[in-house]
Amino acid sequence: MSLSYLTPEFKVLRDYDKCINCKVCMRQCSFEVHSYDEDLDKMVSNDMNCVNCQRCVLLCPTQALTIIKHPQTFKEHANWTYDAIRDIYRQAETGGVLLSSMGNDRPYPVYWDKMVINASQVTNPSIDPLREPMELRVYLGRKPDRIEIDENLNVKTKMPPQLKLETPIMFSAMSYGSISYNAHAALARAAEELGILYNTGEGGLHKDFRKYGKNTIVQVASGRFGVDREYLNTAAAIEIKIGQGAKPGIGGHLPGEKVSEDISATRMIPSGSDAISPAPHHDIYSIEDLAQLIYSLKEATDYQKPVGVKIAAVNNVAAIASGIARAGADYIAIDGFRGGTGAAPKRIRDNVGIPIEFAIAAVDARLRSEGIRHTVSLVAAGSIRNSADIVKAIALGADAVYIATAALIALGCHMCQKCHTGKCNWGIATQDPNLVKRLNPEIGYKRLVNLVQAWSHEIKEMLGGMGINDIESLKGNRLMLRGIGMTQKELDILGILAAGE
Amino acid sequence: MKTINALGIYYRDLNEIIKELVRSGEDIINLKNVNGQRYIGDNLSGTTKINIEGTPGNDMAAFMDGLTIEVFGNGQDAIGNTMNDGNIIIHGHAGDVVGYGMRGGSIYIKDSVGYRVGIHMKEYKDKVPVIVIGGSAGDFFGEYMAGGCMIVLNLKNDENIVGEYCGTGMHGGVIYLRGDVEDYQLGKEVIKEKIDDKDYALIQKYVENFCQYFDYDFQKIMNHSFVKLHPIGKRPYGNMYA
Amino acid sequence: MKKVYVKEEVCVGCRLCEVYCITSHSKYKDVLKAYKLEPQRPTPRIVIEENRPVSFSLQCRHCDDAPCVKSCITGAMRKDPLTGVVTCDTDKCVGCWTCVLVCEFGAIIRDVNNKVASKCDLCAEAGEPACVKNCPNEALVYSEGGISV
Amino acid sequence: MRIVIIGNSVAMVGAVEAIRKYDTSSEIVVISDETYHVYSRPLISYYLGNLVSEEKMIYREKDFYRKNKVETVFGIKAISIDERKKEVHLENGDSISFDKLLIATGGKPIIPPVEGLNKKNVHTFIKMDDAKKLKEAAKPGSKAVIVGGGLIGFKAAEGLHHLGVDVTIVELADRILSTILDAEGASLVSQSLQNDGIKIITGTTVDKIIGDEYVKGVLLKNGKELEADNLIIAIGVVPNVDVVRNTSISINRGILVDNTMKTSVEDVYAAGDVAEGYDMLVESNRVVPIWPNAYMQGEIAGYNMIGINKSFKGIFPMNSIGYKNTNMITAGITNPQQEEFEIISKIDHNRRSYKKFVVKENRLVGFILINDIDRAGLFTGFIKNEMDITPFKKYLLNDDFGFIYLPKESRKAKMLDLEVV
Amino acid sequence: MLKEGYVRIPSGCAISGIIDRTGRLFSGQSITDSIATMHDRSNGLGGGFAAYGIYPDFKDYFAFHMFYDDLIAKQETENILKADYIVALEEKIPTRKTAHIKNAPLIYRYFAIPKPEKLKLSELDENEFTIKFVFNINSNIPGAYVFSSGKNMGVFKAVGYPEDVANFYKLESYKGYMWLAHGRFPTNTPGWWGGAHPFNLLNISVVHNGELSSYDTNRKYLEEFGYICTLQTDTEVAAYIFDLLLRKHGLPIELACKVVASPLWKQVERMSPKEKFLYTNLKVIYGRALLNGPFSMIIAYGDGFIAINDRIKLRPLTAAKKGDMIYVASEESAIRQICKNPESVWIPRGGEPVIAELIRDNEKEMYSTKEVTA
Repeated sequence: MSLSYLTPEFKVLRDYDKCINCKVCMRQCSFEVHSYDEDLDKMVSNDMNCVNCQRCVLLCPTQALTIIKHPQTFKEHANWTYDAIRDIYRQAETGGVLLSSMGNDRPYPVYWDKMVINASQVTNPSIDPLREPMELRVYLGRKPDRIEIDENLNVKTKMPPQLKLETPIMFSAMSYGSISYNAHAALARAAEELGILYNTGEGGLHKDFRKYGKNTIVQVASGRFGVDREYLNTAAAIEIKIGQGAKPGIGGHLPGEKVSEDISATRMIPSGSDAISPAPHHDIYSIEDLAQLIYSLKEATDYQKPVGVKIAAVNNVAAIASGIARAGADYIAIDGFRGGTGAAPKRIRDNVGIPIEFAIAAVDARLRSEGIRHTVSLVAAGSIRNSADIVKAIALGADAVYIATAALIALGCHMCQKCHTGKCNWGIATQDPNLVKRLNPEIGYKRLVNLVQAWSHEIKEMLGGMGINDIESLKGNRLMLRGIGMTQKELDILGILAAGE
Repeated sequence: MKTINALGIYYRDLNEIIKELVRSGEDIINLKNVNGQRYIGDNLSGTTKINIEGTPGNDMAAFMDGLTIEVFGNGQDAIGNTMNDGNIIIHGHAGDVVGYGMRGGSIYIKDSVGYRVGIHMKEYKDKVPVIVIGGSAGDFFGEYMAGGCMIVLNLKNDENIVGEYCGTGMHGGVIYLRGDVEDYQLGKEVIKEKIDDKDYALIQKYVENFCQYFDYDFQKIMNHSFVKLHPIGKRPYGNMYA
Repeated sequence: MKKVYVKEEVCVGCRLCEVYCITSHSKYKDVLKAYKLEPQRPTPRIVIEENRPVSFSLQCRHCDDAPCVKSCITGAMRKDPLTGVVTCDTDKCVGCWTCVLVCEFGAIIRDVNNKVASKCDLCAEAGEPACVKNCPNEALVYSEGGISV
Repeated sequence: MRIVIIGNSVAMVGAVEAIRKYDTSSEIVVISDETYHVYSRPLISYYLGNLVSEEKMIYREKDFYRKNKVETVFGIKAISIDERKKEVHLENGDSISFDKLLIATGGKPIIPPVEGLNKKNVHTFIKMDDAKKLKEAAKPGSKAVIVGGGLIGFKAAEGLHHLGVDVTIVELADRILSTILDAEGASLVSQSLQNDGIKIITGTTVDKIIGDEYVKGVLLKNGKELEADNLIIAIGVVPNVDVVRNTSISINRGILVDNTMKTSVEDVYAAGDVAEGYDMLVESNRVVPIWPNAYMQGEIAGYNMIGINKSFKGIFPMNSIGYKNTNMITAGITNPQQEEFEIISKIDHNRRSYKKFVVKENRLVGFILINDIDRAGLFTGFIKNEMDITPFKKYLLNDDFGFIYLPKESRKAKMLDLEVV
Repeated sequence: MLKEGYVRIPSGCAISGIIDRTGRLFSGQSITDSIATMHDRSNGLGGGFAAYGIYPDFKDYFAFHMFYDDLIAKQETENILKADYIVALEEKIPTRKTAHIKNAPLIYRYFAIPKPEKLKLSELDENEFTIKFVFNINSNIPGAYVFSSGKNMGVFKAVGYPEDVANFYKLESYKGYMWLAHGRFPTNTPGWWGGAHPFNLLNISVVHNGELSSYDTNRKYLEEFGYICTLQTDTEVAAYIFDLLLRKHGLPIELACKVVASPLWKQVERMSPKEKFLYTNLKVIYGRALLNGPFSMIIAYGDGFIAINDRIKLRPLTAAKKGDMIYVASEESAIRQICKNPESVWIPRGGEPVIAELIRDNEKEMYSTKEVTA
């Protein structure tokens, strides 16, 4: 084998004064960075393999380890950066499409951080959520134009199915396959505890999790993995997955080696076989085909369950969303280009799609201008990082948000962006039973519950500050936002005023 | 047995009637004058036989899990979409995307089919989906096929038994063609082979059904050479990524 | 009585339990010092079994009817009538390994250096077993009456 | 109620501790011809070899009798029992009446009919006094011949070796430790002894003891003559049933007991080396003269004497013994000759380790572990619990064998104290 | 709300077309019944028809169909029209009140021919002259829109389901030899009638199902040839491309089809040297006229129509024949609705056109070779 031009990205610093040769680091590193050298009677590291997931750092009982960015440097070049050169070396060596994971890590502007939130002062009172009522419950689904009642005040309106959320946060689609059984177990249980929903992703619903059906959104994606009667009948809602923010226009591909017996049973495909979900559904090549599938699913579930559609935020998102609303979807989930993924071609992840902030604002505006905003719910996704992002998303027009990356971080993800290797040292994005068990669902679900509860409380605080005591009053309430450091065009798209205006 | 004149009945109303009957265990439902009504048999299970006269609309038998549907006419697009079990017999041709994501059951089509038939068919354990086509098939036949069995008989001797890109991305299952196919018509993930006795027995089993449904001479069909297409591996794109 | 139970489903095989067991039974009660300063590092008092992907640590069950206590030829092995904790008086123990012979859990470890039986004492001095306290994944629990699965 | 116990060893302790768990009022009287505080018989070889001091020989703390309210009648031998009158007669003419009686008189050495037994420095080796006497007589550099290469002889050899005595073991069988080891195992162990200069002569025994007042040597049956300053008779023990002779208490080799340790006579129990209890492996009564057995039988007897119904599941032979760094643990049937037994074994000469498992009808019935003895109790457990070992049989020889190889359900049931449904 | 022309609005659809190759006229009821069968392929935000042979009395006149938002727009348009054209007849297009058709603009038609002197002055032929007129009105007169400009034909369209649109325009009272219909599923609601299909320019009318991913490439290519794409719709560029290829560049229909649905390079490689040369250069020259993305469309050009799919057939299309009648539609049911027992029904392959023309002498049948007996 010829010389590889790649150099390590990270460097493991081991304080030998502290290292006790306990080998915990060695046992915990699936990337095989650490090993014990018998001759030296020392632990040694192979920096080349290190992905900086920090598993070893945190488990080392003597804090003997530090991982730093490798100081090795190329000649500084503003254009031919280290990353640019490295990618070329990798591709020249392998001839492969560069694969990466989790969200777009390029330094695009984060518009959440250019928006600030309003608070009441004097002219109307702030509300103290600790003492005063504060409602976060939302219902997702198509809202009829009006209520019809008879003379005895019986409701005559036939209500379309609604999804009840105790707080406007759901766990976004992550398939069993892309994440582990234990990760799913934690998400499902947390969703139940929180009175919200989690989403199976496109990899089917494990039989163990059928009991969480009322907190489950099942996905129907192009691969149709695990989609059968029971799957559709178990769920609280069905989501047609068209696209994903991290890789709009690109399909998914679970390599055969990850298709274990259990995944095989869940997806209902032979084990060891690639699970390919192409970008398009082959029965949807046009908007009326989407309508056809939406109604096929509604027929399948006797019009009892909301059918949502998830799309990636792309150039035409407003028009597409309008079409989806008119195609009969009960909710539309829009996934911005910073959304996570278990594996995506790096160039797609980094270059395709638009930010969720613009997408949600544009879609909300378009649907309102068409007078159909109430006929569909909007779920914003794609890198919601904290409760303030949620408040801003809802003020821009979302009904609720999906979180996935944040949920995984709560579960221990350290954003090493190596999900695609299947070697997740935190037991999240892996099917290796040695690694999966590192995520204890008992701990995991509590952490998720903590996170969502903490965020919910913060949302209440922010709502209270605005003088609002029901999340409904925040929806599309863009006056509660002001922009900082944006162009007029950006402000216009977001439909908000500049700070000070 | 129940007979319904579907003339002018909107699909939703028609399906409500059908669902009711199927769920109450009706053995045979005859649908007359069907034209374009969608989703017949959608997500239904049971042993009911539905006979359709006319042209049923798209997504017939989607998510179906049991039942037998016999169409005395042509079918449209997306028949047997994500179907789990059951049997479909079409006395005519069918459109595009037949048997998409189909996991079990069987579809017999007397004449030809359109594009993208058998895309993403998959098998799991005892569930092995089967599509038998009397005529020929369009492009992208068996694309991403992950399991199951498809047989194209080309009884009208069309120039091409299948279109181009046959078996692209195929990683499971088997396709049998009565006649031969040029290499350029095949996706790079499939290999063509002669059939062996085991294959022959399998073909025979399904062709027997075909002949019974459509009244063809079994021997005449079988007195012809077949080729077999199967995937090179279970991992068609294993080496694509760095 | 409260015992240490392991949820093997979430044991990550890191062996930190062993590290902390050693530490807890060291002179200094400090990981670094236990490993770096003590001339003879204490023998861990737990057994770790590993056959990937399954792993777990196993601590003395402090059996009600402890056969090790009954079988001990020197009387070194005692079960505290109040706490139920089974301990080995290493002053008395002669390393005959009869306890090893009779312990159905294989939970008694031979401290070969000192030729005495080494076994979990639930870190009686510390209040909570060090292995449980330091298990990074809560795979070890210290509880009364078993755990549900 | 008065409970009388004849014998002051481990079966007595088992009985007393069982009784006192539930009954603090009954009177307990312990009769022993020895005068020692209860001590550990197996430790006499350690004492002999100066590995353990006399104080450390005590098996229970000094206040054991007081704390357990036990009246001791020590240094006086019980010579007979009147089971009808419920009395024990002592050699000093006294009688002690009882409501319940436990006979725990242990074993006594087998003395072969050899010429010259009356010479000085002919020893047995089962009691403290034996050890003291031998220790006194065995000078460094002197020679000792041990007749019998069984457990007693083996441990005596070790003790003597530690004292700097030139030791020769004479064993009638073709190998030492023939009751617990097979040929492979014995050869491995013999090697350790021989490496230390201990001589082993097999296939013969002592024909005649040579010497005048003191032993000078022995003449072996094979005609060979050995010099000896001390001769240790270590052929084995038999139940010490002297006290029940001339009673209606049934005896076979030992005192016959049921699974509550009751003899054929109401209110009379027996436990320990004197008792012939149920052996679950051979499925019949048998004397199993081992320490843990004695405690547990004593305990069962104790419970039953105070009316707590507990029964003894049975026992099987098991031993953990060692010579310096050679350790061996054996249990059950270790060297069967019949074909119905399946043998799974592995010998590793580099590590000087040997593992042998004896399986019958998918049940483990015995094993030998030499030097690789960690976690031997797992196997003892399999025997005791009559576990079906089929699922993990092929892993038995693995170095890391453990619960990990058991089916998850049975493993968890065992480890988590739960009934797994 | 931005309407077509200011924002690109992709849409999905249902299409249907009928021709009686003998030229016999038949009422608009058939096409209405056909398209209505595919009600669920549209969403009520656009329906339309193109009818050929409906104005025999004015067959030499351009029949301009106009939407006006108000009378000012009408006045301004008529000023320009009457300055350049001799108007033989002007009238309100007859409509009837229909529940589901709302917010109708002013709808007028004019039968007109260019004034000879104006034509001469322009140095254009009457078609070019008329195209210029249409572009001028559509680009420059706010609130006015020419939605039909052919001879002896007319487009009728509105915001609504196609069956309602037919009812609104009383199509049952028209008789034509060729009819196209369209049910639209736009991804928003423009509320503007001009955005509905068919799109028409002179005698070319296009109904289309699908979305062209190549839209902007096609559009910029057309702009080089003087076309002004005012609508930002796929149908518009499709119509112009056919106008360019058929009328301006005089390509045979079959070759024009091979431009918009060109053979793949892999297929070209297998051709004979002569064909290979032709198709290579066709692709080289007209690469930017390839209509890429899913479509099935019907292009009517006066003497007949072409029904064609994209080359990898991402949209549905079924054809049928009975006697001299040729039918095409997105779904077979749409044909069966009006022709219960066709002689043959077939599903054309991707890029394989169904060409149906009025019968002329010595002409062979040109529709697809792929037939399946029904």
